[in-house]
Amino acid sequence: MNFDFSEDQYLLRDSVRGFLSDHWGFARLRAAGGQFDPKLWEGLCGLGLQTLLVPEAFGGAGLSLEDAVLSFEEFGRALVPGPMTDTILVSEVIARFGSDAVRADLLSAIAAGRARLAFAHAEAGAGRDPEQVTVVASQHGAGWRLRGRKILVPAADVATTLAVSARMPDGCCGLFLCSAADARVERNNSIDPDGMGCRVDLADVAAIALGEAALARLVATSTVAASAQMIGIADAALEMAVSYAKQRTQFDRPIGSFQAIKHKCADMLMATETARSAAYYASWAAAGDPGFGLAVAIAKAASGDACRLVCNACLQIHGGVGFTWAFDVHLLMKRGKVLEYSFGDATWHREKVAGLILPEVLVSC
Amino acid sequence: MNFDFSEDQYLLRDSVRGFLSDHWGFARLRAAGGQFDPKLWEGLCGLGLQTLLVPEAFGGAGLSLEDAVLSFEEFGRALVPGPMTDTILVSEVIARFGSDAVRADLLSAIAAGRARLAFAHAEAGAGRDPEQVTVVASQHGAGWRLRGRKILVPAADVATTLAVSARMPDGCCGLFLCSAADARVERNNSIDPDGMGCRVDLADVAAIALGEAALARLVATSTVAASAQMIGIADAALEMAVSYAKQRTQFDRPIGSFQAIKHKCADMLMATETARSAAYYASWAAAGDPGFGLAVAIAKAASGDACRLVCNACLQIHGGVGFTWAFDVHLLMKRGKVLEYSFGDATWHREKVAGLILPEVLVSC
Amino acid sequence: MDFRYTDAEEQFRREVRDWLQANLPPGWGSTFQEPENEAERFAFRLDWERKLHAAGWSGISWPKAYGGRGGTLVEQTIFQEELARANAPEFVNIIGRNLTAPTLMAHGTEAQKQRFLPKILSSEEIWCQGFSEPNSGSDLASLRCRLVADADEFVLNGQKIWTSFAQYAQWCFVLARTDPTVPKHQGLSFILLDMATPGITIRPLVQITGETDFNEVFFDDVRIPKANLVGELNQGWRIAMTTLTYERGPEEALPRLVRIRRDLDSILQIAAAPRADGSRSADDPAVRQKLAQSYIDLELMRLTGLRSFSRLLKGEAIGPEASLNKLYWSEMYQRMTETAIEVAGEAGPLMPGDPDAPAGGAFALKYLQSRAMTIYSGSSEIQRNIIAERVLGLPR
Amino acid sequence: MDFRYTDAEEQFRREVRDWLQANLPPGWGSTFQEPENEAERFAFRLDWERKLHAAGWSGISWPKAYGGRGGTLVEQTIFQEELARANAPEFVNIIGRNLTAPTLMAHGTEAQKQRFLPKILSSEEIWCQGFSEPNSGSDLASLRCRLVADADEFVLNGQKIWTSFAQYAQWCFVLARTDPTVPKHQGLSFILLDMATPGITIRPLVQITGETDFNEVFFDDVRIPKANLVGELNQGWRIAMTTLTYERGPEEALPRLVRIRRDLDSILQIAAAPRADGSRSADDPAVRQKLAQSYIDLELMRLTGLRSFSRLLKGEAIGPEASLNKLYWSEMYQRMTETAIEVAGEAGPLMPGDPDAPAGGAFALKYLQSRAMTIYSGSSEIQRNIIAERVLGLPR
Repeated sequence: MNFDFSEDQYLLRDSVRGFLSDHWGFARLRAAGGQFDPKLWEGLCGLGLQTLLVPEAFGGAGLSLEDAVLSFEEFGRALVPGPMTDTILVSEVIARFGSDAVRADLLSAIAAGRARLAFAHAEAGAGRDPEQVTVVASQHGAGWRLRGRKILVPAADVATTLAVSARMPDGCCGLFLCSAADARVERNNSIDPDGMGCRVDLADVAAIALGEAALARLVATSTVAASAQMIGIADAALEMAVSYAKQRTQFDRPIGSFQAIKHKCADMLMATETARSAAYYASWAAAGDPGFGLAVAIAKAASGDACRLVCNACLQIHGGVGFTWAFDVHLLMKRGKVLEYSFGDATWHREKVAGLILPEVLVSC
Repeated sequence: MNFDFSEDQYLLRDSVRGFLSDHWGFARLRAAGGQFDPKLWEGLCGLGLQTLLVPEAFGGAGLSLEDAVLSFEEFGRALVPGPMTDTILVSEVIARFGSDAVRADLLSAIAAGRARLAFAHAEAGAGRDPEQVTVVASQHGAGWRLRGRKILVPAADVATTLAVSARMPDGCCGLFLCSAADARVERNNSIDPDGMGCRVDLADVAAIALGEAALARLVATSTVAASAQMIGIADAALEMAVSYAKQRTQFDRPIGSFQAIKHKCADMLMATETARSAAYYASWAAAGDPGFGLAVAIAKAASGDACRLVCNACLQIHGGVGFTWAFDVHLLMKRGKVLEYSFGDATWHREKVAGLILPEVLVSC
Repeated sequence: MDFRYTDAEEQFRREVRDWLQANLPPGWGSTFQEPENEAERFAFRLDWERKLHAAGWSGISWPKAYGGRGGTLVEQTIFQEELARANAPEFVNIIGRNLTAPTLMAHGTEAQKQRFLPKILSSEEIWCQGFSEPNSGSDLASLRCRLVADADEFVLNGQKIWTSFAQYAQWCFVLARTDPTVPKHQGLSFILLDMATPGITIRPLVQITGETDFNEVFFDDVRIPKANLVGELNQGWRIAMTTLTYERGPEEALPRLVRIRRDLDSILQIAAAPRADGSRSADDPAVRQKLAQSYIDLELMRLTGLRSFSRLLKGEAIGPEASLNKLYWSEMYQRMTETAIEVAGEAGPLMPGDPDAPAGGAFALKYLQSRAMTIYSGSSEIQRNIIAERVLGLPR
Repeated sequence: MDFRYTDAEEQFRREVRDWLQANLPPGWGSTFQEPENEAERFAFRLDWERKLHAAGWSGISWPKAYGGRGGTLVEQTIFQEELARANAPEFVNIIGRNLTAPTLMAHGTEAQKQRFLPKILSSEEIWCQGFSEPNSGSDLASLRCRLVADADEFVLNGQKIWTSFAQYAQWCFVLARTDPTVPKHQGLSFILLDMATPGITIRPLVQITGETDFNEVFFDDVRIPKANLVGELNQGWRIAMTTLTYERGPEEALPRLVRIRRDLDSILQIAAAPRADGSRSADDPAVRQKLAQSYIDLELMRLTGLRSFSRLLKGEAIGPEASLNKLYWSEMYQRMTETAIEVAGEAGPLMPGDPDAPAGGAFALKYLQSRAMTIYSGSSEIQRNIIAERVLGLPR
């Protein structure tokens, strides 16, 4: 019984945090203006992050989602944009579900920092049900063709390969890989321009199938990564709010001495810490625990609710200046907003939880 | 455009409040120990309350639900138990839907203060859907027979006549009148013993049918009355909380000077005042406005949420003493709890609202 | 109680509606769009506002002596409801109409009323509000702008912030410190400032939406005639409270409500849009709970506003309880914009300009805009303090 | 991370489970009911507690020197989980075990430990807690009970309140004022009081549930040997903080969680009961949201408790962040009992004893009981102050 990370896991976290604090930050983020920052990518590759989940046989570190989760949290805290998260996560499903040829080809390119991957899953017509996938995969000789549109694909415009969810002729959804060069990619006008979300139009693009299980795995790990990023965002927003509340004075007192602010901050910490527990646990359960599905739904629901509460409260505590572009509050809030609604929001995941817990009882009564 | 009561309506409210403040109160309520208090009944009859909605032709005041709503609010504030609320409301459906014989018989008895009525609607097996009525009405010659069990019927053990909702052979539900003497009536062990809620067992009891529309009307007016009572309860609980917060000191200050308490009280007032608007409006709409159904659902949802919030906060503000029998907080909270779940709770009524507002849009898009 | 309108009021409503239909730009609400550029949009709205005035629709309930129509408060509300129902262009002289005018009517001299009120109505003079300062937000009374008497003038120095319309305004009402030696509420004065006076610098502030609705305004030895003082010297706090009550009360809330109702209708339509498998967000009972709650919130806002409004109609004054209106609509609207994004799902965070944005991205934008609502006109924390202390009488 | 138990731990769990199955009264959990009368129920539970002790199941992780089993913290938790899973009778010497003992282990003399700890474990001596006073609730440090030195004894005067188990207890730990001339936190001392001492009056308080779990306790010239002082004179506040940390921390929360999980299972079963038309509350997605949220709340409580617990296992101390555990479970449990009544609908307010009460009226009762949880052991307001000031470092 040990719900804590190992020394090695913390060391990795510290090196990511150290790199980001030295070479990244809100000033650099603003300077990048939503454009791909090759130095950031190279720096993260220099830490070996892109190979975290690549098996050692393919030149990777062969680690698990539990090892990666603290890095995702740091990505959230520092609002790291771009293709690193998806590259890490897609590499895992390629290793697990790809053919020998695909693995040999892509995994070594990833390990070498040459390949950048993006997961194209969200669709505009899905409403609030992320399982409403309408991109169609049709068989074409030995391969597949993809047709349809995805939205908010992170950094698809600088990715080399896209992992695309698509509906197959049997009505089920599977994961497909295609070359990013074959798709028409444009930036979405997202609430979070720094997140580099792209609209991806696929007009009979040739693709390789990784299958249904690969999609399920990638959706689950992406959901955990989104949860961890939201925890990082919430943590940063809480820190920003507490620091501002200590320094801003009104009525001749720091506003942090007013109970209304104090109690709001206490609730922010509570929400962040409890959701953090759920995100960490889900990353552990990803290694094969039968409760993984439930853990994922709980993590996403809790971290989505926490991130919303904390970001909203952070802006409120800042007052007028929090509503200005010059302060950094909105950067956190906007990234959080995209993540909150990605892969299903808290309400959607609560229904998932209900579906998983209620049948058990029905059997027993 | 006038959203205010008339001078006459306020005068009636003042006379009810005055009587209750002189001749009733938490001390008398406690002394009554959940038993019928004939003096309270007679006093309220002395004000003519039982005839409020009885047409003038039958010796009543011929007033409307709008005229009565402030009295229901006072009943809530003073936790008036017993059969007066139901007597007022059932008299209206008898006047509207009863045969000449029934009207002649019952309305004059009500006006004379001889008849006491109770509305038997709730059932234990209904779960959270109050429309799950299982009491069966079957035809028997020219009349009807009722079979089944009702719960939490207010003061059924001192009522002379019961108005019972029952399912008819065609699957629809209607309202029936039967003699209370023909039913087996025992007190429920309710969270609110002072509310005099009774279990009513009907074993082929002879009954007169008032019909489906009568039931719909009585459910609607009872829902408004429950909302108004909850507003009265919330108002009393807010007053109690504010008064305690002004007088109780901790850390050498009245606890009401702490923002945590202040803001809780502000939220209590906000919830009470906004729900009050909805309850008042529903009482006006009861006179035939096409939006009555929607107004009822909004009133019950808002007042149920408000009453819960305010009673819970009132106890919390009192701290330990609020948890003791000796303080009056729990009396308000317990009555509120029964009313909150009567005739459908806030969640159930929100779904009603959704059903009423969504079709309109669908037509227009 | 009576929620109906008189025949005369209904007739008035029809007149307004007909006039609006005849006079709004052709294609308004469908093919016609307001200019996207902020300055052009301002000019467009100002034109519209002047057109309304020319047609006699300005200051419905104001006395004729000040250029108004001499109508009733109910007519005024009907007029604003109809503007909102037609989604007519927003007013640009909001601050002049809603804040300067009632403040002057309550506290101004007859000369001030005659001088300023007609030009507010005609939008010849646009107004802005000089209250908040960088270090005086919630603690407004701590403000440091100094107003010093010098011969028959005052001299103003200092800085204001969050000044909407400052870049367009001809006039500004300013709350400034005239006596720093007394307790902070007792040394403030309320004065009217011609924005053409030398020494004023305006710097726009970019909001989190990218828009620049408000500004910082710097005063460097700005000279103001003594005649521009409203009320007595050092009585400014009481006058400012009048202004804030109008900013927070039912007259502000009721027309706003009609616009919020349009937003809710639009959310219900997003919710009712069929998805790939034919299902709709509106079929999901968990979503229905939130949509219904937004509808309930709005109805509670309307009815509670009408209760306050009925008191106004009877000639009663609205005091600190105006904070209930402001607190309620700001918080309900924030919840509603979040529900809107939830209903839209993964496409919810798309902004105006994105071809896939639901409702043209209106709600991602409105979500961001709504964040300011619980801050301006007194933060929710301040409103709760006011309600607790001044309505419920809890100790400071 | 590793959420599995070792083989030895699993073996220990099986032993506990087998023993409980063999030793709980026949029909326990089905036909066998605890006595309804409070005093009889106390006696029943005390018997059970002594039976556990006799079988060597008391003080699993305590040192053998003080009568414990010398096991690990994990074993201790497994043991308490199994007790909760079997819905075993509650302990009556909770305060002795959970508060007196860890406080004495941290601050007591060796003689005090030898004297008191074994008899706590054997339940030979039941304990109660003398902290709160009528005028010192949230502001505990303002307490007025006076403890005055007189020769080789102290003399205690004053009143305590909310004293659970006072009517059964042989001992009480008391926080009292020994120096009224210094700032309030610096003049308090922590002392152990034999409840058989002359001058003690106990008066039961009736709760809103009708139960009488707690009491007022009056002290009238009660004489206490000086040897009963814990720690130094006037150092009582620091010692009391140790006690409160144990009252709020993960060791308290984790076993409680297992009982809450049993409650949630029971609510899910009510929700799954078919109604007249065959439908179930559990089919209503709006209800499912609340049931799911209760499940999530519980899982967050478990996981966050385990994170704290892992720190304990590594030998780290739990400080003011214990308040996070207490605040979370008390508020989530209140929400859960309201969801339970909602699921039960109109029959939800029926109490134990009513033939139609869902789950025997357990939740109407638990709803009422839960109201105290955000008050005792420090109100939610106090916990939030502690979190804000002592965890986040916000200014007082």
